[in-house]
Amino acid sequence: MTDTTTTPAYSETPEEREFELRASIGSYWTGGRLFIGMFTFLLASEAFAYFYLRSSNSGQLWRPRNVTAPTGIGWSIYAVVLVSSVLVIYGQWRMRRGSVIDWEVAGWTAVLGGLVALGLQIWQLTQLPFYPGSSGYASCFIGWAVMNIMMLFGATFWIETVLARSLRLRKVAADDGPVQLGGSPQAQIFRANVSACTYFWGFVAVASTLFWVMFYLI
Amino acid sequence: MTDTAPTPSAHQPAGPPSAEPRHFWRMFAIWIVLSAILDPLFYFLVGPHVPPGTMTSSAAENQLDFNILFVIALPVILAVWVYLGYSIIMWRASRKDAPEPVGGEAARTNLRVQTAWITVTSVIVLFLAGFGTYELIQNYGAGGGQGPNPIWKPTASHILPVQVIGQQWKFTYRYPTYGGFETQQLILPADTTIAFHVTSLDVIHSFWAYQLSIKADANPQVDNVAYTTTRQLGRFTVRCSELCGLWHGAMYNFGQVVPKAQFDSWARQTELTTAANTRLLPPFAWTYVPDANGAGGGYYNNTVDPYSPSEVYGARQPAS
Amino acid sequence: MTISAERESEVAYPDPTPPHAGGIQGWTSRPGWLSQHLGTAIVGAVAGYLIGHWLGNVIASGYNYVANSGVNAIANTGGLLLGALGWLIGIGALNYPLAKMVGMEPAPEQETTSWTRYFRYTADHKVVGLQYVIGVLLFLFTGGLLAMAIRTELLSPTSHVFGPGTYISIVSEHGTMMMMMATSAVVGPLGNWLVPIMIGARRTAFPRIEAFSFWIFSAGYLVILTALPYGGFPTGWTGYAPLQTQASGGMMSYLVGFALIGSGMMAAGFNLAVTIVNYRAPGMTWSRVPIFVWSILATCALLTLATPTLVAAGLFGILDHTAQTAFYVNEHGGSSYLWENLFWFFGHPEVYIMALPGFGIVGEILPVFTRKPLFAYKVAAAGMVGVALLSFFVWQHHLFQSGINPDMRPLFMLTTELISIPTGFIFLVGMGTLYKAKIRFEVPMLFALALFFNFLIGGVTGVFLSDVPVNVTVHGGFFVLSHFHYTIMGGLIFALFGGLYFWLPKMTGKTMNKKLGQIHFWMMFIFFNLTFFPMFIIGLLGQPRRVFEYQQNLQALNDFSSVSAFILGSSFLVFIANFAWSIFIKPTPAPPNPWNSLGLEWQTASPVPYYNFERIPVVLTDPYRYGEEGAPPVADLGEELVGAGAGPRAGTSTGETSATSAE
Amino acid sequence: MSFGGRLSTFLVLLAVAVGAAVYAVVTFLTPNPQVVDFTGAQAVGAPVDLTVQTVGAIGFGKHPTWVSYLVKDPGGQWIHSTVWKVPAHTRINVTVEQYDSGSPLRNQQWGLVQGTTGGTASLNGTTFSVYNSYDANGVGHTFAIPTIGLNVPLVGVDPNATNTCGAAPCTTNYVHNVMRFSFTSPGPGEYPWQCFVPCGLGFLYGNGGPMSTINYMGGFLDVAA
Repeated sequence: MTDTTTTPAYSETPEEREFELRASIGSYWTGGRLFIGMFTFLLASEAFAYFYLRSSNSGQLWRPRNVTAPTGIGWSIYAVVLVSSVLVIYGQWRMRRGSVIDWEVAGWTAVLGGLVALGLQIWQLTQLPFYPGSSGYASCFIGWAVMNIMMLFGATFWIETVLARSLRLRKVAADDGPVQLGGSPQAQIFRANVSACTYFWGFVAVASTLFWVMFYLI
Repeated sequence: MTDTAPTPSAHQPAGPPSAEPRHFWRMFAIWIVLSAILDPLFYFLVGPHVPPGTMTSSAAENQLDFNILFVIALPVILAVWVYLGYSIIMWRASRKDAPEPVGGEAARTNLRVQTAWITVTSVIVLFLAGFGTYELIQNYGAGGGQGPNPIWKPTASHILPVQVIGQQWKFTYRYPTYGGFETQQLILPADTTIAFHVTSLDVIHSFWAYQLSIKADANPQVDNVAYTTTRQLGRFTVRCSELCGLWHGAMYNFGQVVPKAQFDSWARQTELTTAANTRLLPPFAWTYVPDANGAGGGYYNNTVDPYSPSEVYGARQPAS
Repeated sequence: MTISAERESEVAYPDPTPPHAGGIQGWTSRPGWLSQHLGTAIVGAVAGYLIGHWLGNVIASGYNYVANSGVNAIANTGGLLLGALGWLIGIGALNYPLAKMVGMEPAPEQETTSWTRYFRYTADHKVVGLQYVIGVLLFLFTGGLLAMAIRTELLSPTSHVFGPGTYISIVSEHGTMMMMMATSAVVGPLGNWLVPIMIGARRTAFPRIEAFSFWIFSAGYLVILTALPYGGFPTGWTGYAPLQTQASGGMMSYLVGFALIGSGMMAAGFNLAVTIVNYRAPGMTWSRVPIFVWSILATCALLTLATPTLVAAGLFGILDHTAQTAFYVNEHGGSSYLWENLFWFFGHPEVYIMALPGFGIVGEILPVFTRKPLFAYKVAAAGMVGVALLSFFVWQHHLFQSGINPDMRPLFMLTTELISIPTGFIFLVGMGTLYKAKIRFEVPMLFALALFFNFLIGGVTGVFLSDVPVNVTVHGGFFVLSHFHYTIMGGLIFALFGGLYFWLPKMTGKTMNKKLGQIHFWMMFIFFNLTFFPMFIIGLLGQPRRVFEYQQNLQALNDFSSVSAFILGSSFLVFIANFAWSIFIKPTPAPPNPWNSLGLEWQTASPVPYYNFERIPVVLTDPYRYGEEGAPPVADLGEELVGAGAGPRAGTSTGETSATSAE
Repeated sequence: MSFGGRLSTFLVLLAVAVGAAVYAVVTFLTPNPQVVDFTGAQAVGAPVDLTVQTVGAIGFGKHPTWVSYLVKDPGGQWIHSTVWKVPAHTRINVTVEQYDSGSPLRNQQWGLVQGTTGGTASLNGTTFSVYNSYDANGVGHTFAIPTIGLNVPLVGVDPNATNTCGAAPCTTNYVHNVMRFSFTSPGPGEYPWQCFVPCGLGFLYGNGGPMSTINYMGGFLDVAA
């Protein structure tokens, strides 16, 4: 019943190291896009529910009296998410041009924005002017709110981990320049991660826009 | 792994090419003989007894459809079976005269075989899809539920509408042309085109009149229409074929196709005997919304403003 | 990939640090009884369940309908969700995500040979694969026992062993468990274990996501089991709403369980898809990728893209039960068709999630035991991709009689029948490979051939089902039941067992007993057909699915089917005995390449080292060059040319037959 | 680990698995209600008296808030069971003490008395053949055996009465209706009976919970030869 451990019989040639590095960067690239694909299908299901119930309008109860979820909170959530996304994308653009600190500030602001949006979204659920089962719109809205919480949580968590790692990497790779710009394997993988994360925030902005239109405008 | 592993001896004395049996033609011969025997056997001996029989137009057409499909499918199955059987017998490693298999490009691809395979399967499949569509349309939906807006409607001048109401766990039937009486028996006239309007008062059921070859899901608030024309007299079974809860398995009853005159007298008599109850029933409608209390069963909080179904339906509103 | 086939001269590179953990403070899990393992996971699950249940009761304390019904779906859901969360915390799945928030990276996992690694959250895909083997078999046998219960009840048309409620619960539980299991049956055990090795990778892209997929899969197993103490659920595995919304008790186990399993499916598919795309060894071009990897890639595409729809549908169901939304309730602005559409939009790709890996396994087994190259490899790969694509466009064939727009029916009849063209490619491949072959009837080969027999029946009856006029009679009856058992059990499960007999020697280093394997096969094959073939007739004669009462005149057929089912069930006892005896109790060491295969997975050392390959192999050719003179070995492993000339004829050119042959 | 160790480990695991399966079957899969036997209580061919009560909330057991049937066994004890064994082809005289309040029917069709001897039933001594469920207190339950076409609406009591019965078994001191009817038992077999009133309060369409669980609002008439 004793645990026996041995040193890993593992070694790498420089070529293999290069291979692993490329595979790793590629994985972030593929994984980031596949993740967006998964979320697309998740949200598409919500959109399908919305349009399906809207068109079938069972019992004339799609949206009686045209009730709308609290618009003030809704517009605020959308604005905060949009600003955060733009900041993340702009931050990455600045980072590529060498302004690491811009990226970090933009990123941490986006984390804050994500948290605020999350809080608003949860608060909005307590302020609904309708009963959840009162109409198709009401049901769909709650479905969207839950998915939005999942999506915002994911996006905020991701950008936070990237920023946290950047702080920690700062000490490690100093001689190579800031990790956001350096050529070390860690830096390259790090940037792949940032890139995937930025893409996801762009996706969040697009999705938020679509659902904002669906729930507050039309 | 002792007796069956390939022998490493590489130099098989390859026989003259003519000694190699013509495997393809052999298989083809076996296949064509089997198909030529079994297909007619099925079509003429089994075919006429294939469910759902010939009690209605949809049943007869669907039986024909099944038989055509089977006659096409059987040779396909036989082809694969003959091939598998032949290979297993002829090309087993334990056979003494088995030559070493040859690898290389020739064993990897064969454009002719691949093209032929894809062509044949595509032709079969497209034919079947076309044939199925033809049967579906010329048979007015083949007895399946067409939803509230059927697009293939029978052209008969007289169509008897029968409403089928599913509820947990019993089908009941309303005859709108006879004052809208409701009954637990499904009696139908012979040689008449019938439009089943299937709906539900609660969960999804499926109205399956087996011998009539009618199947239509009963959805709440949906009028699902299916057509058929009765041809023969007799009893038939009605079962629920969509899981609907505890007594799903007990949700069946038997109906009957009777001569027109007999049906008419039965319907008029039942209309009279159930008149007291018919007055209490909601006016005939294609779908029903049971009153607010019953609809939600107390599950949804009906008192919370601004929601109450009664605002939309009116209290105890039965029809839509 | 730029590594050339020419290697640098072999130099020892003593640096043991993996590439991307350099220097940062790492998070690592340490072995030992005080660390995290199955035991702490159980503790976490129990604690999470209790907390969640208590919390749910607090939240719902003021709800009228809860007081009325005496059933609190919120407490059930809370308990199950937090229970699953506790399970994940307990096993250590959340350690890294939390460490990540403060910027830590995972330190390289310490290699361990201790048996305790099978009870831990581990980044070793081989360990995860074997965990999946046990998990999937446990899942399968639990569902199988429930099938025995179903057949017991159906021995008599009118008198009952179980009550109708219990019977429907058993049916629902059986269907749900089997479907959950089947989605991961091959991807989990064989996909995780084999794919990295088959593509010459030393690791998977996201090893912790991979481990997460297993542990959430096992949480799903536990959650779906809780349906029984909760009183079961009456909806079958399809969970049709609004019956779903009406049901209580075990319904939440179904919804939460499917959401968990769905997350696991997405995680597993995500990791493997990314691995296949990025970690293929140098030289492993798309035309050299083993067919099994193709099948897993197609499956992973479906897993990652179709499953989110299931999760969304389940989320709506959970909301209907807890927040009292009305997604599926027509009277409140929802629609009963919404669930049917969402569920089958996932459900039909899921069917191919279950079929494709089976084709892949068979595609690997056939060349080895025919000593011939895989016939029409490109057609096979194209067929798998084609099936995956088309499977998104067929879902409404489950709704032919439901009252959908009638003009949809010819369209979906067409797409459904079209999908049989790429599905048929597997027969082209199989039959072409058998042509003038030299067939060795080892146990895996028997299972592979059985797949062709069974799947042919399953596939052809699928064409019947897709034909709307015939569908009127066979929809919702035993005919369709038999059809999908022929495809899933006759296809996937046969392939799974074939794959286990084939690869377990490599995976465990132990040899399965051949005699017992043959007994298992013949029992399973014969009685599988005797069990399910009569059901086609039973279905045509008018027996709907999921009924506890049926016509008197069908008793003989049903009894025949039941008795066959009992023997079919007992065939798995033979497997269990064989598995336990040969792998665990009295292991016989297996040779490194007992079947004399050319596949890359057989060329690495046995037992497979922690990092799979001492050097990342350089792939030289595809692994099917049997019977070819002068064929190169599948890969340059950087040590020696292993596997050269495993084909019998190749001996003449290399002067030596495979040294790894068991003879 | 030694051979013996591995063998015994396997056997222990196997025993645990078998034990778990047996436990699950015994605990969760076969909780069939107790069968109340009326076959031996009287002379062959003599009518069988079946007395049942319906109560709005059973008050005990796993689901105390659920509506349920109780049956008086031949010894005069109230038993919580819905599986009743009666002789075949025999007149069954049913007395229902109805303690539950009512509501409109989902389908008024079930206000029709069907399949009883004479096609009627009596409410507190008054014979009727159709009951309007929109009247007065509505219908509390129906006693229906669909496969033999039997259906009797059980009229609900006044929900505002001061002496409504809260927990089973109820005594006649509480507000109640007495329904009487007779029917002839069919040939041997198990005949499911159920209720067609959405009385599973708190469940969608009122048909979940007690309506979907044996031993509450549904059961079997177990007809012996």
